[in-house]
Amino acid sequence: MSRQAESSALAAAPPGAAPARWTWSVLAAALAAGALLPQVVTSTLAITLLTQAVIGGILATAVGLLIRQAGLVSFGHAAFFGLAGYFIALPARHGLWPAEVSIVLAVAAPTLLAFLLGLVIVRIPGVAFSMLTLAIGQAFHEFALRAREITGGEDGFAISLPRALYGVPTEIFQRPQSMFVIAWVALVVILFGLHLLTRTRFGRVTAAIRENEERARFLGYQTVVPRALVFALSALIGAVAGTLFALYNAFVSPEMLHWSLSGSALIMAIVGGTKLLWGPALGGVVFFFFKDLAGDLTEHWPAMIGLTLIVVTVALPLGIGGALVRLLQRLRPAGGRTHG
Amino acid sequence: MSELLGFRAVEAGYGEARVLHGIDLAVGENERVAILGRNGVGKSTVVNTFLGVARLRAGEVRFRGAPQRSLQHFTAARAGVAVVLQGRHIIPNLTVRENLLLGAAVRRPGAWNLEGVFELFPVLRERADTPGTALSGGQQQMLAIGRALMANPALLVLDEPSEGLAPVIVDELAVVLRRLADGGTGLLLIEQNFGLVRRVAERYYALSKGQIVDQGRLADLSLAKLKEHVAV
Amino acid sequence: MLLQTLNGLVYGGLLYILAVGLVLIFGLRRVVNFAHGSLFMVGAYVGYAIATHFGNFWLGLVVSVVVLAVLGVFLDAVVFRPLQREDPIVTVLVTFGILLVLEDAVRTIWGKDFLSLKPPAALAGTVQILGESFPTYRLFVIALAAAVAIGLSLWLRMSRIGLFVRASSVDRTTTAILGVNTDRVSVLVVAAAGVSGRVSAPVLALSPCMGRLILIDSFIVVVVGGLGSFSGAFFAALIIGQLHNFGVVYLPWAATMIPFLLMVGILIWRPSGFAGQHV
Amino acid sequence: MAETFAIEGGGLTRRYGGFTALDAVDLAVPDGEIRGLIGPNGAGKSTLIDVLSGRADDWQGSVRLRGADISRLSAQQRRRSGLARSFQRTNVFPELAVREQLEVASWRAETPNVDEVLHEMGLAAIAHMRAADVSYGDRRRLDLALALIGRPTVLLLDEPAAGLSMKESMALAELLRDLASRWKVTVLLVEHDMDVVFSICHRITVLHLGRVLAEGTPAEIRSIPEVVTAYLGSAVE
Amino acid sequence: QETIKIGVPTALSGTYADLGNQAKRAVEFAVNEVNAKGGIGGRKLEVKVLDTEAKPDVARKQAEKLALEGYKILTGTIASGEGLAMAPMLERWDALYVVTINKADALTGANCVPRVFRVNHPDEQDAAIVRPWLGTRKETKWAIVAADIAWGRNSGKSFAAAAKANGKELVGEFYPAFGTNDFAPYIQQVKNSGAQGVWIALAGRDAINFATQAKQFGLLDSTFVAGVSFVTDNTVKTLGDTSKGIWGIINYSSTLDTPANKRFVEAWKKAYNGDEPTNFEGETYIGMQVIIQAIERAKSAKPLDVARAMSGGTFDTLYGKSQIRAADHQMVQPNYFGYVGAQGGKLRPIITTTFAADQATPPPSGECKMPKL
Ligand SMILES: Nc1ncnc2c1ncn2[C@@H]1O[C@H](COP(=O)(O)OP(=O)(O)OP(=O)(O)O)[C@@H](O)[C@H]1O
Ligand SMILES: Nc1ncnc2c1ncn2[C@@H]1O[C@H](COP(=O)(O)OP(=O)(O)OP(=O)(O)O)[C@@H](O)[C@H]1O
Ligand SMILES: [Mg+2]
Ligand SMILES: [Mg+2]
Repeated sequence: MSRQAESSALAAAPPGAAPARWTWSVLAAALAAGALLPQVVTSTLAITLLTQAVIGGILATAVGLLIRQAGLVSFGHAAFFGLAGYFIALPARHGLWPAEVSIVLAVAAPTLLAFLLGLVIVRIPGVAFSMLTLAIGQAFHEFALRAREITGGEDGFAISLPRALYGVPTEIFQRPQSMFVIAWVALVVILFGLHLLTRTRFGRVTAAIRENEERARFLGYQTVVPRALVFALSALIGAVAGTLFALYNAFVSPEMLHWSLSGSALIMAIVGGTKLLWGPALGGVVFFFFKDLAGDLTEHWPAMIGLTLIVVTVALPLGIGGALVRLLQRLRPAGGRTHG
Repeated sequence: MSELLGFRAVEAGYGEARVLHGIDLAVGENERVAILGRNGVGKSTVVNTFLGVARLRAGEVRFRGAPQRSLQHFTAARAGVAVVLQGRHIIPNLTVRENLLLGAAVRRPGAWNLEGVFELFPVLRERADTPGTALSGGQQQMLAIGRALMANPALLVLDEPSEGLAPVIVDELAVVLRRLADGGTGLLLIEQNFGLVRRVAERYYALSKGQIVDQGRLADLSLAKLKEHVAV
Repeated sequence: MLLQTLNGLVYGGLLYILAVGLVLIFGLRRVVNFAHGSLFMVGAYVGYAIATHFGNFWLGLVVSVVVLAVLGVFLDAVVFRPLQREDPIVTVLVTFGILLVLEDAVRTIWGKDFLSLKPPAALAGTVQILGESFPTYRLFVIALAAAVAIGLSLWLRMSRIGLFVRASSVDRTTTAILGVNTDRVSVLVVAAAGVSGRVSAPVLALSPCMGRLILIDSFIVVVVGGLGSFSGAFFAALIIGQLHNFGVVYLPWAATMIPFLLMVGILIWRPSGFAGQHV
Repeated sequence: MAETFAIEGGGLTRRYGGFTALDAVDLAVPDGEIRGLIGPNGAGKSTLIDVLSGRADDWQGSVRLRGADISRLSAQQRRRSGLARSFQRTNVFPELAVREQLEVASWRAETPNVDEVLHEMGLAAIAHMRAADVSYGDRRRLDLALALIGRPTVLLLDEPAAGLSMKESMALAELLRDLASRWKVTVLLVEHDMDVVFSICHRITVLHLGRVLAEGTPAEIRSIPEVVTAYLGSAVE
Repeated sequence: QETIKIGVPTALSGTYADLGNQAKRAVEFAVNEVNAKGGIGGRKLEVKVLDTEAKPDVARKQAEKLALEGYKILTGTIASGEGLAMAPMLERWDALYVVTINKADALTGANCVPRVFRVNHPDEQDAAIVRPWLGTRKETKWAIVAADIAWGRNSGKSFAAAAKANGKELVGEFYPAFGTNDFAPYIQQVKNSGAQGVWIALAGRDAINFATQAKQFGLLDSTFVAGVSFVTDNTVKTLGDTSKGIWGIINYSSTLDTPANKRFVEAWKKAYNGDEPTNFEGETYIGMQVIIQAIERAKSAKPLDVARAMSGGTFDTLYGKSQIRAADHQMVQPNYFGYVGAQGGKLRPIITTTFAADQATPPPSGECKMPKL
């Protein structure tokens, strides 16, 4: 019960309010910080890890959005992440169309697919939904494994990208220093967009549907399409992460579609705190670095992560983000306000 | 007369919020006590407190005179206190019969058994093998009451038991509760239907904003006071 | 044909025995227990260690049952109970943490190599069925699964404790208010869940990730059967076992997809699975 | 048919397996009327409301709203045509603030009247609280408030006074009477609180074992012996 | 003096953890050996192992990390996919990768890059010896059970070709999914097919599950069973008696009769209390031999210099003298066939047929267009 009271402290900003001026300053500050970071941090290793962490953060944001806005827990978001990768890689491998087109498709196709799937599966509640997404994700994974002639099977393959994309040298997407800025901007823009979205009617209505689908219907709302849209939006964000990942690594493999990746994304989202918009992204970054550090320290990193997961979730059930917010509120009882 | 349930300076609430501010009350064997008060004053929280659902922040809760260190959900039942919860709380995937049997999970010796409950609410017998939640609202209320009776409690706590019951059934309920009390069962009744309260209870506590603002014999309750507490 | 059907029963039986534990824990704690696979794995390893050390398969079985019961009780007390009021999804994370820790522990104790355990001498041979030989141990697995299925459903339907288990699986708080010590009930259940996977060792190779590898199949069984439903899980396991076998024979290219497709189909047709009324 | 009714059900039947909860019930409520629907527990009152509001999935008969056949419309379409309902088991949005959920409800309505409803239902003081944190009685009022948003033309109310204190029940009765005249809303009221029913209903339909047992003015109903013994008991004293 | 840093991105967790562990042991053994002698030119070797979970994208990340931390000489990776993911990045990282376990032909074929060298046997080398070996067998009806992954499919294909060339009849081909738990339906079908011999291309857990279950069904006793990557030291250790009499390709065995190998096995046994090196340990050790000798020859540990020394060079390995072809960076080495039997009181793969390097190593496929270093 106590959690409910706490979580209400984290609940969304007042309804309908226009974004306050401070949110714009936060946006500007976040963008500037991202642009400056590569200037300050000179270690390529650190930047490349940061880049990958931020991409992980975007994927976690996708999963977190679905939990937060629709109450749906996806075990299959790797599907959208990986599909984006294959949408870039396969046309290049088989010489179908220019990479510029592929990149657009890589984001658009998983989104559309998710919307159509969503129309069918968002009706299915609870754990069954998770298992369905898992099944769908695994179906793609399985396909990528088996359609060896098309996809290269479990070994995956390197993506041959042209020298320039949209007139920008491809190099930009593969140098950690520049890719970090791109990924960071993407993350900030996504978070900000979602922040605005939760204040719209769409955001509020989907929250209501999440809370009580039946009553929403009896208030005159069609409840399937909005949830399918949230699912699609979440897939879109996952696909953006996948696109960035594929461009950066210039390599795809069925692992990008595997449920263990979906699982990691879910872990990141929850560790970060799904009540907060930026919680999952934070969780993504923290988890990435923690895993990296643990792997560096000991061969027993899985146990270390396992123990940490247990301790963190028992101690901070609202996630790192939730804990931070509470800390801030305690320090500044008057002004503790959070991003919706 | 020994005390079955006692509150001493109880403060309790949910999360950080405090709802009860220093409640003292006692229900003894054979006693028929009512808690009166408007919506939201904390009547159900009194129940939730001794059930360990709301958090006890200060003070003391006693069952049969024994102070309770930690209030588990099941402590009350084991002390012979059965509760009809507000909102019924019928267990969905169990049949009517199973819901009733569950009420006998901890059971004191006594007269109430399946037969007795079926006698009291014949419709439950008719529908004994349907899922409890397939009953109509009022039928579920009967089930909730029957389930509490199955324990043969020393103290029966009812949180708005008349809700959703047809008037004739409320009449019957009044008779049953009187009969119970005559048989030695203590009663703690939280009720908005003053007709029922009047027929059942002999003593009352009036609650307002989490505090007991008045108490006494029901017979002595003046109309003015009644208006004030229950806002008739 | 008959033999293939029997094989389907064996795999279905294994899945069922494993799924029972998941169903129990899901029912009682509303937790999708990722650690379940690793309990299964620990059971197999402990059984292996005892069986190879003392040369007695049955002793291994008994000891691993005890060890798992203790482990189950421990996990319930330390993890599931404190978290029972949290969002189930948070608890899932914890069970995943347990999975990682247990896998690593087993890897550290028994090494990374695969191990294999032979069936006990009495069950090591084959029996002739329709002129073909069929491993005795496999028949034993089928019998055991049937015994578990019957015993369990009788226990849950008929006994008082069974009633408590079913009740607290839908509404813990109310059940507790009625006087049932739900913690004690769940200790029992988690212990039973831990035991469930032990039998498979002579069929499957022992490796620290063996639990993970069979977990998804058993999740499918649980979901298709209708969460929290034992009879549903029983039928789902039977069907998936058969589909697995005949899929391999008649639709080899799609065999691995069949359980998933079945799940998608069933859930779209009946969102709460075969037997579930509520999710 | 000459007269058009605000809400009208014909031959409404609903079965659960072998059990007939609603057996060819005809019901017609004229515009602006407050119609009481009473009957013993399990008579089929909630079932009738479910059928009228589009909650039941498997039923026979026809439902008309101001003469238009809405039998095939979904719940949300019915609500958008002006048919609103409340629930016997409270059915609100637990994690949303009281005001917030009324606002969400208002976006689908032509006449958003959040403040009015907050005020009328006495919820203004707790407008900022999450529904999960308010008392049972408040939650019941919120449930009713959600139905009142947008000034629906027909209101189906399932025991709105249950769980309310006596004073509040009477205030609710006043409010309903008031709304019926001010908003011209037609009300079908299921209620076991006879004080409320007898004080505001123009006519009353008595349901028993899934059939209509009687229909008439409050005075008529009170004088039917079967109704008194089967249902009213001491409530007519 | 600065140490020479060797990076080992390998599987320490997951299904391939047992292989990763062997790779790690072999590298560490070689490094200790060198360091005990004072290092290479006075420079000690230093190893860092990171877990790749046998996933290509993780492998890429961990290899990058190793390279950026200065561990630019990489070896010991397990899955072919990992190798393929790392290969295109080596240039950017200024690193070098010596393949000791990946079997995909592409690494030294279509996807060859100047900084990848392979010392173990790719699929095509295994395929090359199946045909002559099969000619010596009397069984005429064969079935194939191979993992449904690139490696298994390749092996199946080349076995089918070999069978055809030898006039054998193929009565069944089965490709169970990787990670199959229950092989009973396949075993049943093999039994029904009337095969006298079965060719198995299953590895690790799959191999063990298959063998255990096949034994229970009596298949191992009634049918001649042979395979690739099936008769490994590890499978034998796990399966014990069950594996007795199974035939297969042996890429490396601790029983190899070369002076270098005898020395190696002795030292290894001393280091790892009596254990004999497994095939993967032997092969990874060979990789280390090549690395060490190349560094010595280049008098530099810079990846580019080392790579130049490797390409086309001939090295002392456990097999004897072996050359790394300049054309595709594949090492030319012998390959073996044998069966599991008791030797020296222990169950182990015993070599019966040796195929000399020229016979065992097909010429460069021509798919590799090796750019200049
Ligand atoms: N689960 C809860 N979490 C937080 N606050 C709660 C919770 N339940 C009740 N409250 C608050 O506690 C106060 C008292 O509630 P309680 O349910 O005890 O009232 P009540 O007297 O029983 O009212 P009613 O007659 O409506 O049932 C209310 O103000 C309510 O907002
Ligand atoms: N899902 C169901 N399955 C089986 N029977 C049901 C189901 N829902 C309701 N019933 C039965 O249908 C009958 C009518 O129920 P309904 O809820 O309409 O009664 P009601 O008149 O609203 O009663 P109350 O005044 O007690 O709320 C009852 O006998 C009830 O048991
Ligand atoms: Mg209350
Ligand atoms: Mg009703």
